[in-house]
Amino acid sequence: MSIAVFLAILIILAAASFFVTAANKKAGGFATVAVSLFALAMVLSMKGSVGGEQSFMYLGFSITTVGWYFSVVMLTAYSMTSFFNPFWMKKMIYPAGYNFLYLVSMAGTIGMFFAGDFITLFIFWETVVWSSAFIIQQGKSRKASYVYYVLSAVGSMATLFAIMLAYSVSGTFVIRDAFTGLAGSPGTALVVFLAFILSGLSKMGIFPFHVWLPEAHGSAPHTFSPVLSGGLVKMGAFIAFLSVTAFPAYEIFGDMLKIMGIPAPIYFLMLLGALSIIIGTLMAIKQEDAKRLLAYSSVANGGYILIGILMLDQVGFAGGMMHLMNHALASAAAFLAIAAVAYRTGTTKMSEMGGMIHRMPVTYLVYLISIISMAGIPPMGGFVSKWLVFQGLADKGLLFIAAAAFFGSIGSFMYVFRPLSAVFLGQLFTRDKDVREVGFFMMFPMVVLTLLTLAAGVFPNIILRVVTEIQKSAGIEPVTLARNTIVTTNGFLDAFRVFIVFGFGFAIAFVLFIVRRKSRKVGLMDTYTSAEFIHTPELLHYSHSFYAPFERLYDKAPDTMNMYKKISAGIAELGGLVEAVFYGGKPAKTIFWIMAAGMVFFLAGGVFR
Amino acid sequence: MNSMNSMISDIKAALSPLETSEPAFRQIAAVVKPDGIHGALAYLKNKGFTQLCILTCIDWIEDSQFELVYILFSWTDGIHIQLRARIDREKPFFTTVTDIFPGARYYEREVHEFFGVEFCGNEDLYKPLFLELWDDIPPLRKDFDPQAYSDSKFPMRENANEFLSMTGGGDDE
Amino acid sequence: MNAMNFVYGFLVLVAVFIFQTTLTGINRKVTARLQKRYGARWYQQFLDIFKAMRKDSTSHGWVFDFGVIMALGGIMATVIFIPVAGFEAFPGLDNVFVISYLLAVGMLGMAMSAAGSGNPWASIGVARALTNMLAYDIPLMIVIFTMIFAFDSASVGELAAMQQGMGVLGWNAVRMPLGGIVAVIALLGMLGKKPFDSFIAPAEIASGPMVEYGGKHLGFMFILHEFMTFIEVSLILNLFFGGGATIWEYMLKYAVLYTFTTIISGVMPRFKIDQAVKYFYRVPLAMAVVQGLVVIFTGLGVKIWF
Amino acid sequence: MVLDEKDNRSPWEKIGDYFSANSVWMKWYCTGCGAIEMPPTMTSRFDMERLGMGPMATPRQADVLLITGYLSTKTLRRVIYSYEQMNSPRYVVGFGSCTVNGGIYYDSYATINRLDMYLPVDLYIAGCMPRPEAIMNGFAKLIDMIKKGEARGWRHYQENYEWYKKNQLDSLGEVIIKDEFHE
Repeated sequence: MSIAVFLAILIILAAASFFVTAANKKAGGFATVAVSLFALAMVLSMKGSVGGEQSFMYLGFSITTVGWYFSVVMLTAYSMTSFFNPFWMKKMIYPAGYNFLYLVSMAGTIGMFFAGDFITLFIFWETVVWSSAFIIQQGKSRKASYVYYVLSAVGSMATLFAIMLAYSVSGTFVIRDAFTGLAGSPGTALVVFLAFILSGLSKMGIFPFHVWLPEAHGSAPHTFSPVLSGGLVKMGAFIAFLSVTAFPAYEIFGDMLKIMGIPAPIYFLMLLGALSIIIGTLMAIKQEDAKRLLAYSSVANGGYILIGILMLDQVGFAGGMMHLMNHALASAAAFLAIAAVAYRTGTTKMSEMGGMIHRMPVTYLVYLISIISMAGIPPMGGFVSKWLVFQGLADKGLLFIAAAAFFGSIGSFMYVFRPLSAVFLGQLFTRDKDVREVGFFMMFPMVVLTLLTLAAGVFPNIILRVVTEIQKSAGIEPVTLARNTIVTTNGFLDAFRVFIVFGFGFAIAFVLFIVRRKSRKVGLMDTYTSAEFIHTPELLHYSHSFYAPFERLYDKAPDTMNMYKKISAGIAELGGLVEAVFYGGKPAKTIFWIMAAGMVFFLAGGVFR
Repeated sequence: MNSMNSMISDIKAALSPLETSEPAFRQIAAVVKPDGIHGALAYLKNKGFTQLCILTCIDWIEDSQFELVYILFSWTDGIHIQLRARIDREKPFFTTVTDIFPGARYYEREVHEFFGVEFCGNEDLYKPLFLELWDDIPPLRKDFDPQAYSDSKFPMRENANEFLSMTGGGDDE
Repeated sequence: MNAMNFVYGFLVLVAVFIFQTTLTGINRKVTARLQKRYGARWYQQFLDIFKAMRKDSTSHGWVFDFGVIMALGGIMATVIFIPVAGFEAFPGLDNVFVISYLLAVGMLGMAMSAAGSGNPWASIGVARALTNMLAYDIPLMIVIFTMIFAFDSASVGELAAMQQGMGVLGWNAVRMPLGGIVAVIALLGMLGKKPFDSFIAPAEIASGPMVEYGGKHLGFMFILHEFMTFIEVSLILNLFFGGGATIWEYMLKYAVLYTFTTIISGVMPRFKIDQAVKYFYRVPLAMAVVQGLVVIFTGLGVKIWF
Repeated sequence: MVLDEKDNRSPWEKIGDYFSANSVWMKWYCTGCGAIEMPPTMTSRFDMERLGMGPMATPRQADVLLITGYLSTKTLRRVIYSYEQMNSPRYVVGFGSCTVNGGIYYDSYATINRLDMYLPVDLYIAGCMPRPEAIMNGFAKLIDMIKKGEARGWRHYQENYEWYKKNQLDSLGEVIIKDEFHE
């Protein structure tokens, strides 16, 4: 089936789901499950037809390994999250619209990843931005949707500008040709490169565009946050990938100033990635809302992905590409777990919950494994990809970026542990005594994602084999893979053996534990309280400002959102001034100024031609 | 000593106490009528006695009276003032001073718990403060017999030989 | 990978336990002598552990037990990966990042179990421990990163072997003097020794994460602590002090390094946790960055060395 | 409890008791003035660590509950709560004459007179207050008793739980109560 037909079918199905939902909400939710699973199956089956070029009217498609890989990541997030849709329909304002846009944005991402030229890319990009913006505003606040849309628009306009500029030089819209045509004029190439990657940065939430993530992730409907974090953020990674591979950045900037062997513009972008790791980590540590916390963690992880992809080498690049998959799996699972808790308790504020492990053990395990992966601890997938990024950085000696990467890695222990401790561990609140585990249908996607995360950690080569194909297609040396082993210049990693030895240690500990006498079970409230009698579990639960002494060290730091607010206030003031001077209530005055401005432009054009 | 003398004369003029004395260095004691306590406390707080160090009570069982003692301290002058007032022991009711010194809330509860004086207007008065599950007359009243209470509640050790076994445990169950 | 590897791994665990527990006992004596006391018997630590294992215990639910098992399991797996004087039970798995992140499994398990007890003091202790980790790890990782860049290897065993043969002058602590100082300070933080022991502060937060442990759970925590100490000291020993060519040299150096940290901590007061963070991000971090820049840009100490 | 009870411990229990005897961790319940005698016992002059003893932070970790002085009814409730949080085998040492027979507070309305009515005391150290020498002597005795399996107070408590509970309720009304500061 050609891509165009496939997309057309998806859009028709999306429209169908609109009507199904209008008739029966729950059935509409199940329709999204069926459609997204169908899309996933279709894309998985497309692996064989890699390399094909297709076109349909003005749209051009090319099936590449990287597009396939990204689509699989995206559709995994979409299809797994869709299992939650049927149960959340009654909480939506416009359920029919939600389902329709959910599927349209999904179709848009597929179209974008398989785009063969810039026009196609841009059209589908905008489809996704628009449809997701309308979904986000169905959540808690509309403001979040504005922030998301404005920052996306900044990126989109920059991309459009870059595409047009590239077209004006090389005369084609086909992605690879348009960029390689720029090789002759490095000045233009730099502008195109920076403008093009801007949309990627804004989508991935790289500093200083990270402000939309906590707003959008935090207030989007609980069923859309996993897609946003696990899927849509990765569109930015795709743009970053195009910027360094289709756009041969290393070759075009080869003559520029180099820092540790990296051309200055790329090094600058890496520094932005490093900054977002640090800022994402620090901000995540002090969040009180679980979803905002995970959103900031996406900022930090976006930094790893960007750094990895920009390195464009044998090891670090593979790490970045693999981290994309691992983060999508782990982050979607973590968001789903939080959504499951919110489904039962109705809140995502960490200080309003506690001890959910005693009521929702499966959700707890899902969350645990996903955060182990996010923090980069073996034997989960996140460890392998972070390991590759570290090895790549160590190979190149990028000290400051590595320092940020280490900071983000250790800092992530802090922030991922916080929801674990505050939501799942600790005292069970009186209000939540009767909470039950979510049903099988909601548990299923979480468990699948968890198993995939574990599989990515134990058999990383399954994913890395695809990554090597991408590396080959991008013209760089692929990472060396032996059976179960990843080999780099600085040493090798056998994830399977690490897992086995971990299991060995665990087995010894387990045997040692069970041979000793069984322990006496006591209640959660029967804890050491300096022998004082406490009867209220809420008072015995430590969750609010968890890292208070650490947060105090940087609570005076400037906030990026405030900076944007100041700028917007300044622009509003300027607009007021312009209005007062040029409009003033009399249309004639306005027309006069427009004509005057036009005259000036014409004259100037005549003079400077 | 000038500040002390002027303070005493001020107090005499303003509060017209029944009696004043200087029990110790930089301490003034003034006995006032029970209905004068409120005015006296407000007056003294204005004069800089911002801290209520303690509110306590003495059981004058022969006179059938309770004596309430308010001790105030001035951080500007470094002077303690005791305000004393006697109320009827049979009808131990008094008004709260929490409107002047909010911290008196706990002192009044303590006095209520140990002497049975009721302070009208204190909302928390009947919550237990120190004594948990107390089941007798207030323990610091002179007519309370601690020995009898102790004997009835807490068993004594009866014979000295038992102690020699050094193992304790309930031999006498 | 065959059965012999697992047998070796098990023997390593037993040997490490005996060695480290004895050394801990001796170090208790050293601390006592610093305080002009006679001190406990040298085998006191064994008695304490076996006593704890013998007692009954209380459990606060399955995560309380599971966390303890996961912690000890993760830590024991890490011990097996540590190369000791060229010997590894599972050859080739001694990557620095694997060891330092596998160590985190143990810590996560312990934190999970502690917070699962429902005691707020445990959570406070865990919060402090994680903050402490963020403080000491960054300077240390920068120095280790520099070392990996300079020597083109991330294998602890290889890095240790490279330092041997030149005597004291071959040690990375001498080649990179600032890095060596950072490593020793970070070791104090890793071991939770004074002045960086605010997360177990017994009188203040009732021993923090350990607050609810008793009986076999506490015994597990003690065993875990012995293994963790071994991993941390061994890591620094292998990376900065040349490991050991023979097992005896290794043990001797290990004992000296560990006793040195004990002596330092014996005369130190305690930092508050935010003071610890500030300290690590001022002095050791600056030293680590300077060391890193020197090695990366000039090669002084690594490429240029005799 | 009787001293000449036959020693019917299994070999495993004997080994266990050997460990318990040589590693005695204490939880001091600093109820009264006696706590001030502990620091000299612990520090360099008397150094109780050489007997394998040491202070512990919480009752869960400790083997010995040390009641250092008089017990008001209010503290007795907390002491019983702490004791029940400890893991067996657990021992109680009464410290000073107040725990033996009420001491100078024999007629107080607020303090109890005999600790062994409420908790199974394995050993009393008499004195008001006992000096560190006496404390060391008492600890040596306790260690000896544990080694010989004579410190069986915790078992006694389990077996005669109703008796202890009745005494506790008679004197205290209720052990676990609600108070205003924590609700």
